[in-house]
Amino acid sequence: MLEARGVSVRFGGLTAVDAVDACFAAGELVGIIGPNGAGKTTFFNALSGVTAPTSGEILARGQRLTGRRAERFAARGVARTFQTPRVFAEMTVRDNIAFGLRFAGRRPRRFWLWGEERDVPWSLRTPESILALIGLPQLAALPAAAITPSQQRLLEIGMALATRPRVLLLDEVAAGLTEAEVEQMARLIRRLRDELDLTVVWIEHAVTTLLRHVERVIVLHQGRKIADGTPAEVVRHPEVVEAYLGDEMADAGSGAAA
Amino acid sequence: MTPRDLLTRDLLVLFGLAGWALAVPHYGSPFVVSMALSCLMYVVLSSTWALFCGATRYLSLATSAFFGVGAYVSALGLETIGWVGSIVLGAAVAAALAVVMGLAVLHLRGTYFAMLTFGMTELIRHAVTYWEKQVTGTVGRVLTVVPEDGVVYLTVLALAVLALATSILVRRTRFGLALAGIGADEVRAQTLGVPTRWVKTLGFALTAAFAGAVGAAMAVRWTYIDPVTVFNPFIGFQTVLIALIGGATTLWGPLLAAIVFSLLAETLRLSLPQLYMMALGALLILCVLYLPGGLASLRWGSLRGWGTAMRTWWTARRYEWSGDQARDEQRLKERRRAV
Amino acid sequence: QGSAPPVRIGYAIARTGPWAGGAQVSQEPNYLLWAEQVNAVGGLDVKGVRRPIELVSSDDRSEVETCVRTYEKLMASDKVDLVLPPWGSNANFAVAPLANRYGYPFLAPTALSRRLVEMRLPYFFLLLQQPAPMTGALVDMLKANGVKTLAVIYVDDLFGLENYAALKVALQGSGISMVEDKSYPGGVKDLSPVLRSIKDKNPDAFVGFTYPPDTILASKQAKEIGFNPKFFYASVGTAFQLYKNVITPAGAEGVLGMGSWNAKTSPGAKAYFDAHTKKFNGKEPDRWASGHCWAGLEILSAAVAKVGLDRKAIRDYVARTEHSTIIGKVRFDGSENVATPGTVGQWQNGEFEVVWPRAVATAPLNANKPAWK
Amino acid sequence: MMWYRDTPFQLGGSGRAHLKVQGLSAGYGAFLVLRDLSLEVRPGLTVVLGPNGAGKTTLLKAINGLIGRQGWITLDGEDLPEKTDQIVRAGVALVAEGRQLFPQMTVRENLELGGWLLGRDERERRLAQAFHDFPKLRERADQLAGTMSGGEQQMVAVARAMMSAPRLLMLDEPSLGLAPKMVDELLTMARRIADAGTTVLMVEQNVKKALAVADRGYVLERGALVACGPAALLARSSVVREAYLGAAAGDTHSASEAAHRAMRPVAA
Amino acid sequence: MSLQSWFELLASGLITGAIYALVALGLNLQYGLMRILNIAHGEFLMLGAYATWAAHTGWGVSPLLMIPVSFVLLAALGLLIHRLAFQRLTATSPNLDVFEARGLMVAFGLMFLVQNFASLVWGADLRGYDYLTSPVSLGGAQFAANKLLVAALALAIAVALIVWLQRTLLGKGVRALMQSPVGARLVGIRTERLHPLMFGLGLGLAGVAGCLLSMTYTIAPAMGEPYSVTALIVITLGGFGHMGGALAGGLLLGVVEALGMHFTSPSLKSLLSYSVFILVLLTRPQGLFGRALKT
Ligand SMILES: Nc1ncnc2c1ncn2[C@@H]1O[C@H](COP(=O)(O)OP(=O)(O)OP(=O)(O)O)[C@@H](O)[C@H]1O
Ligand SMILES: Nc1ncnc2c1ncn2[C@@H]1O[C@H](COP(=O)(O)OP(=O)(O)OP(=O)(O)O)[C@@H](O)[C@H]1O
Ligand SMILES: [Mg+2]
Ligand SMILES: [Mg+2]
Repeated sequence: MLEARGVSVRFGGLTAVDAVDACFAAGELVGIIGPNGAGKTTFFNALSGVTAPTSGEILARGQRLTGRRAERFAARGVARTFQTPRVFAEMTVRDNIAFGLRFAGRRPRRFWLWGEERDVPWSLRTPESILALIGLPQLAALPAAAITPSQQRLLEIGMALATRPRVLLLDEVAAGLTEAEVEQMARLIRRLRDELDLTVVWIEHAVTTLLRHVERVIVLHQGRKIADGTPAEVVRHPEVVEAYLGDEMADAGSGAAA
Repeated sequence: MTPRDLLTRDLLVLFGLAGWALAVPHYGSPFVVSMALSCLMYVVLSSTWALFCGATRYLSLATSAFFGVGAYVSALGLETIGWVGSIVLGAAVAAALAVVMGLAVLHLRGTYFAMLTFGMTELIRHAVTYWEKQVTGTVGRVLTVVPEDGVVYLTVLALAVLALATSILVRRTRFGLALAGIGADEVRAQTLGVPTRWVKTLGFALTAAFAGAVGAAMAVRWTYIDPVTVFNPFIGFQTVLIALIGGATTLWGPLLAAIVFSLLAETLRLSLPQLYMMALGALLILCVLYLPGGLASLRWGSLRGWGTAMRTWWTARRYEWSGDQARDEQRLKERRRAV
Repeated sequence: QGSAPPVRIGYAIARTGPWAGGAQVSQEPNYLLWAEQVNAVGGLDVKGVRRPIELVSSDDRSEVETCVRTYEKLMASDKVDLVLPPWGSNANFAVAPLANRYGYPFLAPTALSRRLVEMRLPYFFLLLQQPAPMTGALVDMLKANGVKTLAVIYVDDLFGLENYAALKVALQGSGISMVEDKSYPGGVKDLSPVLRSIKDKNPDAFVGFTYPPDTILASKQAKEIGFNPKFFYASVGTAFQLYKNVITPAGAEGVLGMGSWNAKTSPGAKAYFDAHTKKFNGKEPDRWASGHCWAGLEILSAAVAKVGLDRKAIRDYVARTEHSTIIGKVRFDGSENVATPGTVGQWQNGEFEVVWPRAVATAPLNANKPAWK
Repeated sequence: MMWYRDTPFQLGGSGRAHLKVQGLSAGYGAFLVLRDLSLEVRPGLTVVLGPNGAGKTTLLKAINGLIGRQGWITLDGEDLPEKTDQIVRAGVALVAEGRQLFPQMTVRENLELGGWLLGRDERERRLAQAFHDFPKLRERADQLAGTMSGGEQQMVAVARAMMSAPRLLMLDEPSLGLAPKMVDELLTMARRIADAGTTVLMVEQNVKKALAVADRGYVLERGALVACGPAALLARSSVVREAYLGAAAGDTHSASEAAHRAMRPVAA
Repeated sequence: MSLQSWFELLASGLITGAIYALVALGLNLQYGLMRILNIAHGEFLMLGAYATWAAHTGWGVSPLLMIPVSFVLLAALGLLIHRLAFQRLTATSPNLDVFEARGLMVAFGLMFLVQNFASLVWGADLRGYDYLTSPVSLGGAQFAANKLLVAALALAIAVALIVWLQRTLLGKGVRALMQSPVGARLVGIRTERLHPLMFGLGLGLAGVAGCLLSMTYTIAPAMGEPYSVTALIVITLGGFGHMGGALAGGLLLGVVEALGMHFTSPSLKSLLSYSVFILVLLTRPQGLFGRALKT
């Protein structure tokens, strides 16, 4: 579905992402974890075309997209959310979603014409159905600036879904939620993946919950991929424990492994 | 109102206005016509400016460059390619210039973009001056064969109608939405599938084409054109000003402001000129401060709002000046201390 | 007396914006003074009937478009009896065809371009001497005083270019060689690099086709770098009172410029000069276009007195008659004033004297400019 | 890499600040989020818990003067001024929601500005201290704050608030976006700040960890306090456990619902 | 070309450049730091020039004495304008972009107001006076005394500003204030004080520039626009908000123009300086001395 081959991103002397290989298969739910500044967001930026990688290649559904602009990624079905919500503050919540819908699934090269046909899941047809899906229908008419950051993160998911993606990249969508709410968010994400047949890549620091729900975890550390495997494998990975987890999963680790 | 109703309304308003403007030469004096003409010129310039710059928040100061280029095309080509030909060519050359300019500068935002467009306008002006001097040995051009005044008026009117119709339509298309998205958050819009570079360049070229066409049409009224006059940055500034005063994100705002501006200017200009310009300045400031959404956002409610605000302000001042406020605060403090 | 309807005379002129500086020195004060003087004697003589003058005026904001619009209003809607011209070549270019179409005689005092003459508009008359006679007189004078070398700078617009071209023509066969010619853009803030390189060439004469701010800048910077040729000529602005104020009378001594008259030229000129200075609290008219402006008003008065307010008749009168004015004889060939010869002026003891040609000179030429002070 | 050093923070004004809030109402425009709220922040570390949209952020903003308020707030018996800059001068610092960094200024400049009220020398000293406490920030001192990663920005925000050496430090979800290890370290740090004499008021979603380090806690829901008490007690109370700790989560998402089900008052 | 003429050329370029820098400093405070694109900058400069001219020709006050006086006058005017217009504008603008656009409009309004006020009071005629125009020899070349004074003061003011802004946090505080008003309040900045102060200072500097320029150039109510434009170019070249950048940018522009005028034609001067400007902006949008900004 989406593949990164030896992707590196450098800012001046700093290598934020260092030759990372990753492949996300159709229908997978993959978690990405790593310490602060490990390069997770930057990796997402590269995967979604927001930042051009310094080296390496990115392929979406078999097509080489390296160096293309972000809208090509969107057109190939890669959608993402932003860690610091970037909603259209002055538009209403509904219009934020309607925006993505109007550009969804059309290829920029045929900007004025109809794009490729696709059978769109019923729940992604209208802004209302998407709002219902993410559970924000009661806020539809508010300007996006007036809702709390956590609600904006939900809205970000809605906007991403509006582009009718194949791959959904989620960057800390559950930040600032209580544990129970994180759990709910995780269920929502799984539901989305199952119902819409998506590939989901999910960055989150709420490891306990994350590891319970994902099928595979990639661990980044100082830009490098230090582990890639099932949650059970990863929590036992000594380098991961050293760099990231600390004693976080000391008790839960066995639970996840089980 | 549903979007369809709104569209109908907008089109009706447009037809109404166009019909009225069309009738002006038949009952108005030549002076009214010429006033309407310069009003229409700013309608075209500022509503197309708002179409692109208002939506995307790219503050372009290049309007006068396009205007001037159009004027020069008309001055050079009027005799060979005719009236319609020079208008079309003026639009085309301006649009082409905008594409080149856009590819160079549209990756920069905000201040830098504004400064660059301004700088490029000046550069073009000086380049034209130099070129004229080197090639033709003089700087200005005299337009001798000119069409009838009526023709100029009708042409600019047609351009105005076209400009407004374009605005009405663009606002309803994905193109317009894309422009608005770019204005709100360019990268976000991109990740939602908007081919931003195309949209921006196209929008910029569209604006430029209109400005070029207007420049081509207006040149003939001035008989003699030289770079200083037709590339006058104030044409660009005034355009921006009118659009912003009217409300750069609104459809009818620029039109409204252009009309208000022309009328006001004409009526006040005849009395004390300096005072008139000062009044204009003061009005501009008041307008920005108390009507930030532009003239188009003026409602009865806002008038009432000002009234209430003024009253509350006055009550607060009275409360403050009478010493009641200080007393009350003191009393409150003492009560709290007692608790 | 009071029953006579007023003669309505309209004009638009720059009171605000960049043109205002020139317009408020050379042009509008004259209109106001004229109307006041005429009304003081009972009004304008219209074929023997005195009718008061009513000026219908407004600001053109230094914009061509506004100017055109206002004249359309004056001539087409207000149907004023007469119009007076706006300030500057650009505005006159735009308005002249219009005046022609509506049949208003137009006596422009501050428009200067061959192209205006070449447009052959029957109702349009230019009072100022054209570049050719002006530069002709200059070269004549320089030649007569043994000048061998000359350097010129000129502003990059129609005014500068036409004068420069005329100068080149005038220099042909005069035996004077042009050692340096540089053009510069208007509004320049530093001319010293140019002046220094001219200084190095050490020409006998310096000629600048410059506008007032640049004239003053060039003078100040010439003083600054110690560039003091025998003949220092700068066109527009030297004839202004401002020049004397800024450079000081001692500093201005010997500077040449475009000037065509002063209070000594004729008794009428003296009367005009005094009336002007009195009305505007010591503000003097400039010694170049102000005179032409006043002369235009004189011609207009005479025409109206003779033929009334029939504008066609006025035009014919203006075109066919040789007028005598404060600046001397004025006669038109087409649009051009061919009677007034090209002149050169010079600052001498705090007065701007006409020094060339000798026939109209108010003082002899001082052929050795003293050092800048 | 170590994220912090073991040396204690040196903070000014170890007056053991005591904040009292009585009858506080605040909101946005006509919409009141908090109504007639009373609480007390004693020296030590106090944590405020509550679901999304409960009004926690609103509470901190109201105390800090970022939004208008009604009611009495006293700090050590003295009225807290109404304007933010005066409040800051009075020794209250807030790490706000959304961080409110200066994105186009470097990390160093951000920190320097945190010491706006200090003299030059004092500022230099504290800057050195902040870099000492957050070595990562020293390493990135000249990076623009806006380009730091989410977690790094959070560190900058906390460090900036510390620069002013407040008497009362308020933290709005300081652990937002921090890796688990960082969260632990940050909370430990908050604890040590409190121990060093600065009163700390903290809003946290990491309920378990927060309660583990806090002295006292409040639970806020829909603009009203529904529970309060020593942290240890709160952590054990079934209300909080069910609502926030996902113990027997079920469909219960608020403490009041849980309390309803439990039908048992929380020890205060 | 001899060494001597090189020296003359460079020196005259540097002097003009210093004048450019002087003109730009005030605007750099307002636009570079505060994002108020004060297009009326040149108009305030004109006010300073007129005040000096009026005082000198009317009452014989020395223009030197008018330097501090016009600073104080204009700074006070700045505080007043800020109180009347920009205070409300800062309070009501939702974000920086909007603030900038609205500020621009207010500045246009001010431009109309001030320019026509001057033309109402003093008339539209060109004005000027003679002060310190006698040439001074410097290393074999001659320069007008007043220009040297202007250049020296420009340098002194620029250096003073650089040092002052460096040593205090004020400059950073203003920038911070514009980037995040809430953040600025959170660190204890008295936004309602700092903002007017900087604005007033900017106008005061415009006043000083006007005062000094009136010694060298003629003045007129419409003289402001070219100065505003020059100032904008200089601060863009130098990097917004960098006082050192403005100084360097001004000097660079002056030298480029002087060399350009000498080696090509003076007519190409504007073409040249705009080309430099555009080139710099395209290759280094943050200005020669600004710092790169990536998001
Ligand atoms: N534009 C930039 N310029 C310079 N450095 C940058 C830039 N963007 C990111 N970085 C640096 O690159 C590193 C990786 O950042 P990134 O945002 O990818 O981290 P992250 O893994 O998402 O961290 P977090 O969990 O805190 O969000 C960080 O150290 C950050 O400071
Ligand atoms: N600027 C605003 N304008 C209007 N209403 C607002 C605004 N900000 C917040 N609210 C509303 O106020 C209520 C309380 O918000 P607040 O931010 O205080 O919640 P919170 O407890 O901090 O939530 P979270 O855990 O998501 O940060 C919410 O219902 C929210 O919708
Ligand atoms: Mg991140
Ligand atoms: Mg909150």
